[in-house]
Amino acid sequence: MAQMTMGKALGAALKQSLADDPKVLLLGEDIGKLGGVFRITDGLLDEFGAERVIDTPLAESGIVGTAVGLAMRGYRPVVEIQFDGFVYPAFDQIVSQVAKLHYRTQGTVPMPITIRIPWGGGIGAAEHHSESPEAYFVHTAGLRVIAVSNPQDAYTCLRQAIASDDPVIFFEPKRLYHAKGEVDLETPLADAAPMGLARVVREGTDATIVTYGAMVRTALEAAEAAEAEGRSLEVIDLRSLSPIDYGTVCASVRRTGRVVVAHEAAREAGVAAEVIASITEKCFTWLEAAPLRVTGHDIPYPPAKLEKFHLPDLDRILDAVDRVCDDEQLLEGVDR
Amino acid sequence: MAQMTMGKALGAALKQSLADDPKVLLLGEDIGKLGGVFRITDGLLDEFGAERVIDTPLAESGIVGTAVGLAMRGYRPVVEIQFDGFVYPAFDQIVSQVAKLHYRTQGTVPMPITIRIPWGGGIGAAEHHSESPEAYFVHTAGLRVIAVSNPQDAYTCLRQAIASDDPVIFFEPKRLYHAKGEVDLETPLADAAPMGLARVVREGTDATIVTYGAMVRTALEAAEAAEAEGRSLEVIDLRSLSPIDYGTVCASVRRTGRVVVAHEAAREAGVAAEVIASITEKCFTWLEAAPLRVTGHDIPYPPAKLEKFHLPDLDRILDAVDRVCDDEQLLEGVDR
Amino acid sequence: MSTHLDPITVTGIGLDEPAGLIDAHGRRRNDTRLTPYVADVTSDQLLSLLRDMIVLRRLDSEGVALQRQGQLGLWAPCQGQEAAQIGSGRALNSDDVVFPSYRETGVMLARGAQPGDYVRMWRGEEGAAYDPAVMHMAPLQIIIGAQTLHAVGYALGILHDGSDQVAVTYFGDGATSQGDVNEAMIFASSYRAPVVFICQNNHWAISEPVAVQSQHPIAGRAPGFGIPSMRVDGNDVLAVFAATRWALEQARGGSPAFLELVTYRMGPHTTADDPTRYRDPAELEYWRGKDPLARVEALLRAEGALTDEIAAGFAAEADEAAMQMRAACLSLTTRGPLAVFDGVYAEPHTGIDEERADYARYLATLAEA
Amino acid sequence: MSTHLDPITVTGIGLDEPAGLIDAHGRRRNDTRLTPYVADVTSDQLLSLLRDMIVLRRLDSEGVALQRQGQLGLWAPCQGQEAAQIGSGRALNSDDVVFPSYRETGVMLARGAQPGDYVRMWRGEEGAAYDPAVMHMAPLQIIIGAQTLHAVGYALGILHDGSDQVAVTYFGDGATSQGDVNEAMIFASSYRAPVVFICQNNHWAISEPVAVQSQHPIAGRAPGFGIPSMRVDGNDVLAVFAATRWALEQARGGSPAFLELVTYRMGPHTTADDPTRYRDPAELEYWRGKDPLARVEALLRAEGALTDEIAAGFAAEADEAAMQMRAACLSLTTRGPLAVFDGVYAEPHTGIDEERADYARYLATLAEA
Ligand SMILES: Cc1ncc(C[n+]2csc(CCOP(=O)(O)OP(=O)(O)O)c2C)c(N)n1
Ligand SMILES: Cc1ncc(C[n+]2csc(CCOP(=O)(O)OP(=O)(O)O)c2C)c(N)n1
Ligand SMILES: [Mg+2]
Ligand SMILES: [Mg+2]
Repeated sequence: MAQMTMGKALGAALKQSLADDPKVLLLGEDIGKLGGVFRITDGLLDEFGAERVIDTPLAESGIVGTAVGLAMRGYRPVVEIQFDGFVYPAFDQIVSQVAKLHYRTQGTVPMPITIRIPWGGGIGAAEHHSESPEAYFVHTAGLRVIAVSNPQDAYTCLRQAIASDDPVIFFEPKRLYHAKGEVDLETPLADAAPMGLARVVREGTDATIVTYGAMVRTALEAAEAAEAEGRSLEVIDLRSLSPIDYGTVCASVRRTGRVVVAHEAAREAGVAAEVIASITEKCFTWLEAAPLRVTGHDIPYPPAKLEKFHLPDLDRILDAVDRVCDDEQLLEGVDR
Repeated sequence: MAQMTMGKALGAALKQSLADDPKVLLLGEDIGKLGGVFRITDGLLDEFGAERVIDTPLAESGIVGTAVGLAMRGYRPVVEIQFDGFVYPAFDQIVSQVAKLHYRTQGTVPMPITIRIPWGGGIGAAEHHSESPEAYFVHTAGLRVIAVSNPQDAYTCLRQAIASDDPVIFFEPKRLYHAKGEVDLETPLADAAPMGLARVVREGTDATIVTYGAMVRTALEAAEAAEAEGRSLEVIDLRSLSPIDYGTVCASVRRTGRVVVAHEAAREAGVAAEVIASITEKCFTWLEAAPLRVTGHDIPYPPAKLEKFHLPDLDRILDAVDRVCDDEQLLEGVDR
Repeated sequence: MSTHLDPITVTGIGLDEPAGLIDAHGRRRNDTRLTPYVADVTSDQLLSLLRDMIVLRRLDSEGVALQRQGQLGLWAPCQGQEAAQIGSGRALNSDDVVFPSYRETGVMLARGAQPGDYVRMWRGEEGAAYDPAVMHMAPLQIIIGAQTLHAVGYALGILHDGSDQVAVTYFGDGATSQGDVNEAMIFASSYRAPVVFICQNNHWAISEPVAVQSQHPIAGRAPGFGIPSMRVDGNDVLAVFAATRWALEQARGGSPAFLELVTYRMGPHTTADDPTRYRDPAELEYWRGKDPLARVEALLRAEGALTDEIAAGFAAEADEAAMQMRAACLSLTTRGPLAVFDGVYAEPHTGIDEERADYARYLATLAEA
Repeated sequence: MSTHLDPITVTGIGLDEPAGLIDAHGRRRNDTRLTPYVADVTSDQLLSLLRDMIVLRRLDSEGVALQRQGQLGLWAPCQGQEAAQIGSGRALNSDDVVFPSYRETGVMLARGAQPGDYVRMWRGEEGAAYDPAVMHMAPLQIIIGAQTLHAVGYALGILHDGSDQVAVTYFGDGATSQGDVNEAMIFASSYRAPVVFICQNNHWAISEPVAVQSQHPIAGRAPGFGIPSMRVDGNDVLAVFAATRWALEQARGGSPAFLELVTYRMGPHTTADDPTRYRDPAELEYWRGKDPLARVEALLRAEGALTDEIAAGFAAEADEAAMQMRAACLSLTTRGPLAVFDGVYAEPHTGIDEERADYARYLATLAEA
C-alpha cells in the first residue's frame, strides 16, 4: 500500500500497462516531454520512448481515428484528450467508428481503445475546460464508460480499461487529481473487483445517494452532515456508467426506499435520468418517494466565478435529501 | 388546406421562410440542383438562386461552422445534414459553438440556426443512415430540439424553428417523408400553436403512451389495437424534445397513472429516461405502476435486414402496455 | 451581389493534363516518371488487368440488376472507374492493407473477394462485406473520409512493427473536403507513415461537381503537407498501375504518397440516385470516349495480344463471376432476432445481457400468442 | 524499429527565409513584394506601431502579474508576438471583422479595447471579453481552429451583402492540424470568400514544437487549396503590416489569402504552463535576438525618429494603460447566483424558467437557515 494522489495513481497504471503489454501505446497532445498538462504521463516518454508515448498533432479526430487504425493492427492505444471540452472534434470517430467497428465486423475486429478524459469543473478554469460529457457516451452503444473517484479505483480501473478488449471512455475528475489515498499496486488485476461494479462507499438506512466521480466526495460530506442531524444516508459510487451495476444500486434502494442521484452534468437526459428511470422500473414498489436529481443546471458551463452556483454542493444534496425524506414537502413539490 | 406529403410540407416551409425573410439561407450537401437526396429543397435553387440555396463542400463541421459565421453576420442559416449519421463530424461546432455562443456573449449574439436532420430507421438503409441521435442534443443546453410526426407539424414547426432566435435541431422522420396529411398553409405563424407544446393525439384513460417522430404513428396503431381489447390508451406526441412540455405530459399521467415512453433511439440515457425521471418526480403519487420504456436496443443500429428486431413496433408497445397495466406481472417484472 | 456563392463548375482537368501511358485511342504514350514503373509489364499481365476490368464491369452491372430486382438494398456502381480500381488494387502486395470507401468493388476483386463478399453488406445482412483479416482490407466505409485516419493509424502500427507493408486508403474527390482526410495527411506527414492516399476524382460527389470541393487539381494539395503526389489519368489502367507502384515505393521508402486518379463515375452515385437531375448528358458522352476498358482493349488488339477468342473467354468468365455473385446473393440468409445483440461487446456486458433476456422473453410471448 | 513515430523537431525556418522589411539589427531591407505596400508609411506611423507594441508588452506583463496575484484565473501571454499582432491588426479597416484565438491581446489593442476588456474573460467573470459588435471582433475562441470557419461564414455574409469588408481570422501553428482550419480553407476557396487567414507560427503548441504539426513551411499549404499565401517574418512589424495589406487586397479583390507570420512565443503557453520542461533555453536566447520591439526601435533611433523623450512618453503611456487595466480588473464584480441562467436562450424557455425557479427556491432555503 502506498499513499498517492489520483494523478500519480493514474500514471502508475499507465506505466504498469506499458510494461505489461508491448501493444499498449499512448497517444495525445503534450503527453511526451511535458508529461501532459496534468503531468499524468510524467516520466513515461523517458522510460518507454517516443514510439510508445506519442505526441500527436493538434487534432482530436485525428488522434482517435489513428487509434482506430492502431487497434486494427493489434495495438491497444490509450488516448489522452487534453480536457473534457476537446473531445467533441473526435465525436464522429468515437460514435461512428470506435463504438461500432466490433459490431460492424460481426465481432471479428476488437477495439481495445481507452480514451482518458480529464473531466469536470470546480477548478476555476476557462470555458470548455469544465465539461461533463459522460451522458453522450453512456447513450452510445458499443462503448463502456468508467468514472473514477479515488486513487485506488483510478489505478485499478484504468489498468482494467486498458486490458479490456472493448473501447472504454475513462473519466478522471480533474479536481481530484491532487487528492490522496491509499493505493494497492500489488494485487494482481485478476483478483481486483471488476471495473463494472458499483461500490457502496458508505452504508445508511434512510436514503441512498447515487453518484460518481468528484461528486462522491461531496456526497460523503453530505452524508456526514446529515448524520449530525440524525439522518443515515447510504452513498453509492457507480464507477461504471455504462453498463450501470443496477444490482448494487437496487439492493440499496430496496432497503432505503428513497433516492437522490447527483452529478455535475446537465440534467436533461443525463445519467441521473437514466438511473432514475431504471430504478423506478426495477424498484417501483419499494420506492417511498420520488427519486430526485441534483445536477448541474441545463446551461452551458458558466464562467469560473459563477461555477459555484452551477455545481451541486453539499447543501444542494441535503436540500434534495430533505425533500426526498419529507413526504409532505414532497407532495407540495410535485404540485408546482 | 391541402393534402401533401411531409416532404412537400417541409419544402413549402422552406420556401415560405425564404420568401418571407431575405436573411434566410439554406446550406447543405446536394441541396441545389438535386434538391437534396430526399428532394426536400426541390425547386428552391431555381426560385431563390445559388446565393440563397447553397451547395457546400462535403464537410459537416464546415457547414455548421460556416452557418455560425453567417448567423454572426445577421443571417438565419438553415442547414441540411444529409442523413442522421452524418451530424457527428459537426458535433463540436454544434455543442461548443452553436449551443454556447449566445450564452458566451451574455445574450448579445443570437444564433438563429436551424439544423434539419433526416432521421431514424425503418427504411432498410445502409449503415449510418438510420441513427437517432436526438438525446445528444437534448442533453446539450442552449439548443432547442424539435421532432415532427406529421405534415402539418413539419410545415408549422419548421417555419417556427427558422423564425426562432435560438438554434434548433430539427428532426424529420425519414420514413414519414412520403406520408400524406392535411396541411394548412394559410394560418399566420403567430396564430399557430408554439412548437414547444406537446399534443395529445389520441385521448384515453387506462395508460399514456408518450412518444415522438415516426413512433407516433406506431403508438396510434397500438392504441387502436388495444382498444379492440378494451384498453383505452392516450397518446402524446412530444414534438419538442427540449424543452419538454411537462404540463401536457403530467396532466395526462395524472389521469391515467400508467405510462409507456417509446422511441427508436437507444435506451440508456435516452429521451425516455428523461421523460420517466421527470414524470416520476412530478407525478409520483399519481403513478400506479412503474413507467416503462420501449426503445431501440442498446446496440449500434443493426444491418437493414435485422432492423425489424431493433425498432419498437406495435407489439412491443403493447407488451409494455400489458406490463404497465397488469400489476401482478409488474411485480414479477421488478423481481428479475 | 456577387455570385461567388455558386462555386464555378468548370473542372481543372484541362488545366493540367494528368499523366498517362495509354491515350484515349489506345495508343501507348511515354511518360518519363511512369514508364520505368511498368517496364516489366508483359502483354499477358496487361491482358489480366483487362480481364479483371471486364469481370468488374459485369459484376457491377449485376449488382445494379440485383438491386433493381429487390435483392439488394443499395448498390454503388463503379462503372467508369475500373482502371482506377483494378490498376491500383493489382499493384499492391497481398499483405498491404486497404482502407476503402463504399465504392471499391474493383479493389475487392483485386484482393480476391468471394462471390458473397460483394453483396452481403448491400443486401443488409451484415455490417461488413467480408472478413477484414482474410482480405487484408478494412470494412467498406460509409462515413466520408473516416477510413483515411484508420489507414494512417494502421501504418503507424506497421512502422512500429518494422514491417514493409503499406496501408492504402481510397476515397473520393468529395472526401477531400472532410477534416479527417486533411488530418490524415498531416498525421501521415508528421510520422512519415507508410500510407498511400488514393483519391479517385470521379468528378462528382453525388450531385456536386468536383469544383464545389476544389477548383484546382486535388493532387496539388498533398505537397503542401509535405506529401509527394501525382495526378494520373485514372482511366488508363497501365498508368494507374505504374503510379501506384511509384506511390508504394515512396511508402516503403519512408514517405506517405498521394495519387489523384482522374476518372469518371459513369453511372449514378448509387442505385438510389438520378443523375439526370444534375448532369449534362454531353459530359457523359465525352467520358464514354475515354472508357477505361475500350482503350486498353484497343491497345491489346492493336498489339495482337487480344483476340476475339480471348475476349470471348473474358466475357464468359465475367458472366460466370456474375452468376456466382447472384447465386451467393440469393442464398444469403438472415440471422434471427437475437443476433442483433451479437458482437456489440467483446467481453461480457450486463446491460446487453439483460436486454437480450428481456427481448427473448418478449419473443416468447409472441410465440405463445 | 523505425523512430519515425518521433516527429523531427527541426523547424523549417532556415529552409525558406520568410519575407521581411527590417532585419534583426534594425536595418531596412527591400522586398519586391512587400515594399510597395508600405511606400506610404511615415516614420510617425511606424512610431505609432512601436507605441502599440510597447503598450502591448506592458499590458501583457501586467496580465501575468495579475494572474500571479490571484486576480485572474489564467492569462495567455503574447510576448514576442507583438509585431505579428499589432502589425496585422493595425492594417485592418475598422469595419473589418476579426475572428481571434485566445492569444490575440495585441489585436484587441489594435481594435480599441477598453481596459476591462482585457481581463473580463480571464478573470472568469464573463464568457466574452468585450462586445463583439463594438469591437468588430468575435469573442476570443478557445476551441482550436473553430473560429476560422466562423470567419468564412461571416465572409460569405459579406459577399452576400455586397460589402467590401474582410473577415480576418487568427490562429496558431498548432491549429493548422485541426480539420476545421483545413475545411475553412476549402470553403473559402470554393466560395472565394473575402477572408484572410493569419497563422501566427510561434513555433510551439504548448509543449509541441511546430514540427509535430508540420515539417514544411505552413504557408505552403494554402496554395494547394487555391489560396495565395505569404510567409513573413512575424517579428518585423513593417513586413507584417505590408503583408496584411497585401492579403486584404486579395480578399477585397475576390480571393481569400493566407499569411504565415513566423514569430516566437517568448513566454509560457499560459500562466499555467512551465516551458522549462520542454524548451531549450538556448532557443529562447536565439529568439531574444530577434525581439520584435528591439529591431523597430533600433531602426527608428537610427533614422532619428525615436528619441529618448518619445521613448519615455511611450513607457509612461504603457504604464498608464497597465494601471487602467489593473484598476478595471480589481473593480470587476461578480454577478449573483441567478445570473447563471441569463442568456442561455434568446426566447422564453419553460425548462430554464423552471430550473431558475427551483434554484431560487433553494437559495431562499439557504437564506432562511
Ligand atoms: C460524413 C458523411 N457525410 C455525408 C455523407 C453522404 N454521402 C455519401 S457519398 C457522398 C458523396 C461522396 O463523394 P466522393 O467523396 O467524391 O466519392 P464518390 O461517391 O464520388 O465515390 C456523400 C455526400 C456520408 N456518407 N458521410
Ligand atoms: C480542440 C482543442 N484541443 C485542444 C486544446 C488545448 N490547447 C489549448 S492551446 C493549445 C495549443 C495551441 O497551439 P497553437 O495553435 O500553436 O497556438 P498558440 O497557443 O501557440 O498561440 C492546445 C493544445 C484546445 N483548446 N482545443
Ligand atoms: Mg466523387
Ligand atoms: Mg503556436
